[in-house]
Amino acid sequence: MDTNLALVLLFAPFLGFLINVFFGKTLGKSLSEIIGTLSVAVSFAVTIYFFLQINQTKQAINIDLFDWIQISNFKVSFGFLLDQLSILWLLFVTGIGSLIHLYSISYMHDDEKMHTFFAYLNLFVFFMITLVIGSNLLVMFIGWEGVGLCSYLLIGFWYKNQEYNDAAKKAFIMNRIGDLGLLIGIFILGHLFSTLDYATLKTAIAGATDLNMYWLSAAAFALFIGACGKSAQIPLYTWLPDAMAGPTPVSALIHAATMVTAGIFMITRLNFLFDLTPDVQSIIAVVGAVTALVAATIGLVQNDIKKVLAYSTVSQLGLMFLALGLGAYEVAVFHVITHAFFKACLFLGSGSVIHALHGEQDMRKMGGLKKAMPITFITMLIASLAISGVPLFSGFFSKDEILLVAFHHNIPLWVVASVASIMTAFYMFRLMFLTFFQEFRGTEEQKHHLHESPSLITFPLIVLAILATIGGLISLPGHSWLNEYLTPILPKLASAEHHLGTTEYMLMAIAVVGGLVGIGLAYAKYIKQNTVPTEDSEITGFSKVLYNKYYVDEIYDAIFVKPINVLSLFFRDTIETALSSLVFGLGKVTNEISFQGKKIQNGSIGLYLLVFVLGLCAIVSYLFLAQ
Amino acid sequence: MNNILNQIGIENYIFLSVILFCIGVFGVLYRRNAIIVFMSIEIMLNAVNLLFVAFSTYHQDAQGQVFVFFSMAVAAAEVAVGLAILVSIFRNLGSITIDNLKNLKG
Amino acid sequence: MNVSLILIILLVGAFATFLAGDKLASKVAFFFGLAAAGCSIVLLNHYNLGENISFINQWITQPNISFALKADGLSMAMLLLTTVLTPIIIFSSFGNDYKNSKSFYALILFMSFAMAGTFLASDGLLYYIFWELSLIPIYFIALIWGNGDAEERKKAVVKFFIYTLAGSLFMLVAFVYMYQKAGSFLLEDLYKLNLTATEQLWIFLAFFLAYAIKIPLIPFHTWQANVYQKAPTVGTMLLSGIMLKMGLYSVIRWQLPLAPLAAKEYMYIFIGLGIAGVIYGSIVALKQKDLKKLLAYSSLAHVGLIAAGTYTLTLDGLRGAVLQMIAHGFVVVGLFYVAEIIFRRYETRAIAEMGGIRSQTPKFTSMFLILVLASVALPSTFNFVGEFTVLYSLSQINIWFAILGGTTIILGAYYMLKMFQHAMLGETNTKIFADVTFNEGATLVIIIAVLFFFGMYPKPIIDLITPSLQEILTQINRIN
Amino acid sequence: MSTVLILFCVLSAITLSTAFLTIFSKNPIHSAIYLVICFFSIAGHYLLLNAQFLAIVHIIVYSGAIMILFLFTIMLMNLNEQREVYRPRITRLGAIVSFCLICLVLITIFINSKPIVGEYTSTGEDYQSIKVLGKILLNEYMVPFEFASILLLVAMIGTVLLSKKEKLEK
Repeated sequence: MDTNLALVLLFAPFLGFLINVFFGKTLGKSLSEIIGTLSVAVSFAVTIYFFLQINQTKQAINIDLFDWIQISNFKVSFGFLLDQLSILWLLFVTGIGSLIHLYSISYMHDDEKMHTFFAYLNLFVFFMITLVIGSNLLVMFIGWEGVGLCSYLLIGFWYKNQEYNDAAKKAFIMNRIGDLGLLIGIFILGHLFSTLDYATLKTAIAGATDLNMYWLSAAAFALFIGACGKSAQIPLYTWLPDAMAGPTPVSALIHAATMVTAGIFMITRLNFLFDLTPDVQSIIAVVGAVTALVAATIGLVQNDIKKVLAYSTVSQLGLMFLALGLGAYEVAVFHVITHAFFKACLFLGSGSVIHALHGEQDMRKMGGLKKAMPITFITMLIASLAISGVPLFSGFFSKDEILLVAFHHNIPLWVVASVASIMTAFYMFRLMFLTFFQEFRGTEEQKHHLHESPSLITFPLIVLAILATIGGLISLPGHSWLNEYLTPILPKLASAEHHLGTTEYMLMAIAVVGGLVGIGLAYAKYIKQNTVPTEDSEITGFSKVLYNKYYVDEIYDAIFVKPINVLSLFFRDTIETALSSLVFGLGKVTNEISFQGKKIQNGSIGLYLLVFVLGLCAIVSYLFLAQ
Repeated sequence: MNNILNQIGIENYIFLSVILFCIGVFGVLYRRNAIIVFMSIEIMLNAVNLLFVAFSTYHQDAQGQVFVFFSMAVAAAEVAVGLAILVSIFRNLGSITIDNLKNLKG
Repeated sequence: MNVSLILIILLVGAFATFLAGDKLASKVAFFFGLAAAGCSIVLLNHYNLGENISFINQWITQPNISFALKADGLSMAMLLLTTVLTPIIIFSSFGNDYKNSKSFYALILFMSFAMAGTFLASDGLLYYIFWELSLIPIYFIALIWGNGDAEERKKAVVKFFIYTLAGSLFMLVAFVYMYQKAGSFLLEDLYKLNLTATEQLWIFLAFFLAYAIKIPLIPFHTWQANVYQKAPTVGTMLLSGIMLKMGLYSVIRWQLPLAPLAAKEYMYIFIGLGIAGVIYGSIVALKQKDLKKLLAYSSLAHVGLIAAGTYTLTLDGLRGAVLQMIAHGFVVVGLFYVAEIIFRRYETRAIAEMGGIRSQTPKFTSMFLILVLASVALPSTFNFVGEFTVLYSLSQINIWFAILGGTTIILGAYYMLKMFQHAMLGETNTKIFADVTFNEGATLVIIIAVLFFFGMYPKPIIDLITPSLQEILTQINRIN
Repeated sequence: MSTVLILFCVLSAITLSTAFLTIFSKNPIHSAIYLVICFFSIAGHYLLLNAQFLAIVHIIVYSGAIMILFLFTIMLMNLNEQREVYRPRITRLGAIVSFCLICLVLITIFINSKPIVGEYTSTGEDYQSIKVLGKILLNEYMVPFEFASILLLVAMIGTVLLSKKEKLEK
C-alpha cells in the first residue's frame, strides 16, 4: 500500500510530464494545464496522507525497488525513504508546486508552448520528489542533476533569445561544478563506509570506533561544495541572478522555494556526518554569513525587480547556511519553510506586476501600482514584512532564531547576519516603495492597461501571503512543534540549548529595531525624498561596484572562462597541428630515408654486381667460417 | 690404371679454378664493356666446369662430366641469347657500356 | 549452436549483399544484421543457461594456430554491442543514396564480421587477423564514400590506415615472441607463461602502441578527428561506436592479463594518460567549428576516461569501463546520426551555419537534447552508470584522479551544451528544417530507449560481465 | 716433378695469364683471341684428366661456336677499337678489392675445410670414355638430355626474334 502510494506520489508528475510531452499539442491548452496542475496536486494529496500517517506512527517508511548500480564493495539500490524530513520537504515542494502550477495557468496562458512549459514543470516536480525521497545519496543524485536539468530547460524556456540560453547554460555548468564535489563526497563516503544509504550510513558512523577524521572532513567539504552549487553560495552563486531569465513562476518555484534549498536538505539529511566535522561546519557558517552579506549589498542597488528578489534569495540562503554551519539544522529548515512561503509570494507578486506591465521588469519604470493592483500590493507587503523580520510574521521567528543561534556561537557572525537582515529590510521596502507608491513612471499606454491580475494569479498569492503570516506558528520560541517533529532526524537540537532570557529578548528587540530601521531608511529615501534610482550610466562610486555585482562575473570570466577558451584555441591550433605534423613527420622521415635509399639503386649494373659479390663473400664466409 | 691426381693433387685444381673464377669475377666488376663482361662470365663458368671434371676424376664417377656437358649446353644457349640481347641493345642505344643500362633504376 | 554462427551469418550476409545488387543491398544487409542480432540474443540466452557456446578447432598445425572463439560474459557483451549496433547503423543509412551501394553495405557487414571476430577470438593470431581485417572495410568506406575534398580525404584516411597498421605490427611482434615461448597462440597457454618483468614491460608496450592508436589515447589521436569528419556517417558510427571499443576491450582481454606486472608497475602513468586525454579532449572540443569534429574530440575525452578505468586494475574500473564502452557506443552512434540528420537537410556540418532549428522541429530537438545529456552522463542514463563506476574506481586509486577525471562532468557539459545552444536554439532559422522521418525517429528512439533502460536497470549487463571480469582479475593478480 | 705436374703447371700458367689478358686487353678482338687460347688450355686440362669427350666438346662448343659468335658480334658492332668510357678510380678500386676479397675468402674456406689430400684411389673402371658417357647420357639422363635440346631450340628461336630488326618502332 505504502509502496504503491509512494509510487503514485513520485510518478504522478512524471505521468503529467509524459502526457504533456507526447499529447500536449493534441490535448489543447486548457486540458494540458489541468493535467499538469492535477498531477502535482495528486502528489500533494498523497503527501498529506503520508504526513498524517507519520505524525501518528512516527515510523519512517523505507521502500527498496531494485538494485541499481553495483560497486565492488557495495550495492546501490533504487529505493525511497519517507521520513519526517522528506515528508516535510515534500509538503512544501508539492504544495507550493501546486499553487505555482495554478498560477502558471493564467500567467503563461498566451505562450504558444504552454504544454512544454507544464511538461517541464512536472518533470521538475518529479525530479525534486526523487531528490527528496531517495533513500541513498545516489538516488538523491538523480534528482539533484534532474532538477538542474529542468532548471536549465526552464531558464532557457524562451530559447530564441541566446542570452537566456547563456544563462541556462551557466546555471547548468555551475551546478555541475557543485555536482562534481557532491560526487567526490559520495566516493569518499563509499570508501569509508561501503554504503550510500542514509540509514546504514548513520549507523555506520555512529558505530565506528576509529573514524578517519581527515577523510571524513574531506567528504563533508566535498558535499558542501555540492550544496554550494545547488544552493547558490559563494563562490558558485552567480548563476542564480542570471537564472531570472526564466519565466517568473519558474523563478518562484525553482529558484526561490524548492530547488535551491536542496543543498540545505542534503546537509540536514547528513547532519550526523557534518556534526562530526567542526572544521567544515565553521567553513559553512562563514560562507553562509559572507554570502548573506555580499548578496544583500548587491541587492541594495539592483533595479530589476526580479534581480532584487534573486539576490535576496541568495542572501536568505546564506542565512540558512549560517544556521547549518552552527549545527542548528532545525532552524535552517524552519527558515527554508518560511522563506519558501514569503519568497514564492514575492516572486509571484512580482510576476503579477510584470504581467500587468507587459514584461517590464525595471523598477524605475514602475510606481504607483498600489491602487491598480490592490491584492498584489497587500500580499507582497505581507511577504515583505515577513522577510524583513517584522514581529508576528513568519520571517520574524525563523530569522530571529538564526540570529540567536549565531549570537550564542559567534558574535562576529551575528553582527554580519544582523547587518544583512537590516539590508534585507531596506532593499525589500525599496522594492515596495518604488513599485507601488508614488506616481507611475511608465508609458501612457502601459498606464492605460494597468489592471489587477486574474483570480488564478491572485489566489496563490493570497494563500501564500496567509502562509507567510502564520507560518511562524510551527516553531514558536519556547514551544516548537517543528523541533519535536524533527527529533528522529535531528537528535541534538542546537536551538534548544538556550532558553528565553533577557539576552534573548534583547536580541529580538535589536533585530526588530534593525528591521524597522531598514524600512525607515527606505521610507526616508524613496517616499520622503522621492528618489528614483539613476540611469545605469550615471551610477558612480561604490554603488557602481555594487550595481555591477562586484564584477564577480567579469572576474570569473577572466579567471576561468577566457583561459579555457584561449587554451582551447591553443590546443586546437597549435598542439593539434604539432602532434599531427609529428605523425606526418614520421612519415616524411620514412619517405626521405627511402628517397635517399633509392639513390643506391641507381640502375648501375656495376654497382649491383659489386654489392652482389660482397654479399656473396659475406654469405659464404658466414656459412663456412663462422663456426 | 693410376689416378692422374696422384701426380697433380686435387688441391692444385681447386686453387686453379678458384683463381680462374676470381679472375672472372674481377673482369665482371672491372670492365664496362658488356662483351668483355660476358667473356668474364664464360671464364667463371669454365672455372666451375674444370672443378667438376677434376672431382669427377677424384670420385671416379661420370656424373660430374655429365653435368659439365649440360652446363655447356646451357652456356651455349645463354651466350646465344645474351649476345642477341646485346646486339639489340647496341642497335637501340649505340653503345654497350653497361653504365648506360640504367633502366633497372626504380 | 555456438558463436561461430554469428560470424558465418555476417560473412554470408556480406556476400549475399554484394550479390543482391544495388537496389536490394540495403535491405539484405539490414536483414542479415538483424539476423545476427537475433542470433546473438538467442546465444546469450544459451550462455545464461550455462551452455558452452565456445568454438575451438585446430586451424593450422604448423605454426600452432587454432580457430578458437571463446564466448564469456565480456565477449558476449561486446558481441551484442556489435550485432545490435550494426542493424541500427545500417537502418540509419536508409535515407541516403550511395553509389555502388552493394559494395558499401557488403563492406559494413564485413566489418561487423571482423569486429565480432575480434571480440570473440581467443587465439592470438586469429585475433590479430580479425583485428587487421576490420581495418580494410573502413578504409574503403571512408575513402570511397567519404565527404569533402578527395585529396584531403585520401590523406586523412591513408594516415589512419598506416598509423593503426603500424601500431598493430608491434602487437604481432609481441605475439610471435610469446609464441616462441609458449608454442601456442591460445590465450590460456599464453596466460601460463612465466614472463619476467622486463619481458612483460616490452610486451605491454607493444600492445599499448597498438591499442593507444586504436582507442585512441593522446598523443596518438591525431588521425581521429579528421577521419571522423571525412568518413561517411555510417563509417564514423562504425569507427566510434564499435571499433574504438575493440582497443579498449583488447586492453582488458589481452594487454592486462598478459603483462600484469608491467601494468601494475606503470599503472599511474597510463591512468594519467587517460585522464590527460579527458581534459585535453574536452578543452579541444570547446572550440571546434565542425559538429563531427566536436563529437570526435568528445569521444576522445570519453575513451580517455574509459581507458583510465581499465588501467586501475580494479573490478570497479574494469566493470565501469565495459559499461561505459557500451553506453558510449550507443550514445556516440546516436549523436553522429543527429549530425547526419542535420547534414541531410542543411548540407553542412559547421555549427555556425546551424541554429534556430528547435522551433521548427521540437521532436528532433528533444531527442538530440536527450543524447547530449546522456553523453554528459546525466543520472538515469546508461552513461552515468558507467561514468560513476569508473570515477569511483579512480577515486579508489587516488582521489585526485577522480577529481581530474571528473572535470569531464563540467567541461563535457560546457562544450556539449554550447554546441547544442548554437546548433539548435536561437532565432528560427530561415532555412526550412523538415521534421524527422519515421526511419530517423525510430533509430533515435531505439537508441534512447536502450540508454534509459540500462541507465535505470543495468543489472543484466553487470551480471553478464562480472564473472568474466573477475576471472581476468585473477589472471592479473596471479603470482608468477 | 713429374712431367704431368710440369704439364699442369704450364697449362695453368697459360690459362691464368690468358684469362687476365682477356680482361685487360683494350681491344675486344684481342680479348676474344686470348679467351680462345684460354679455352684451349682448359681443354688441355680436360685431356690431362683423361676426359677426352669433354675436351673435344669443349673445343667445339666454346672455341668453335661461342667464340665465333663473340667475334661476329664484336665485328657486327664494329668494336675493334677502344671505345670504353672513362672508368672512375673507385670502380677499379672496388673491383680489385672484391677480387682480393673473394680470393681470400674462397681460399680460406678451402684451407679451413681441411680436405683429405693423399692417396687417390682408382677403381680401374672405365667411367669416362665416350662409349660409357653416351650410355649414361641416353639412359640415366635421357630426360635432361632431351630438355637440353629443347633449351637450345628455344634459345635459337629467341635469338632470332631478338636480333630481328624491329620495324614497327620506326
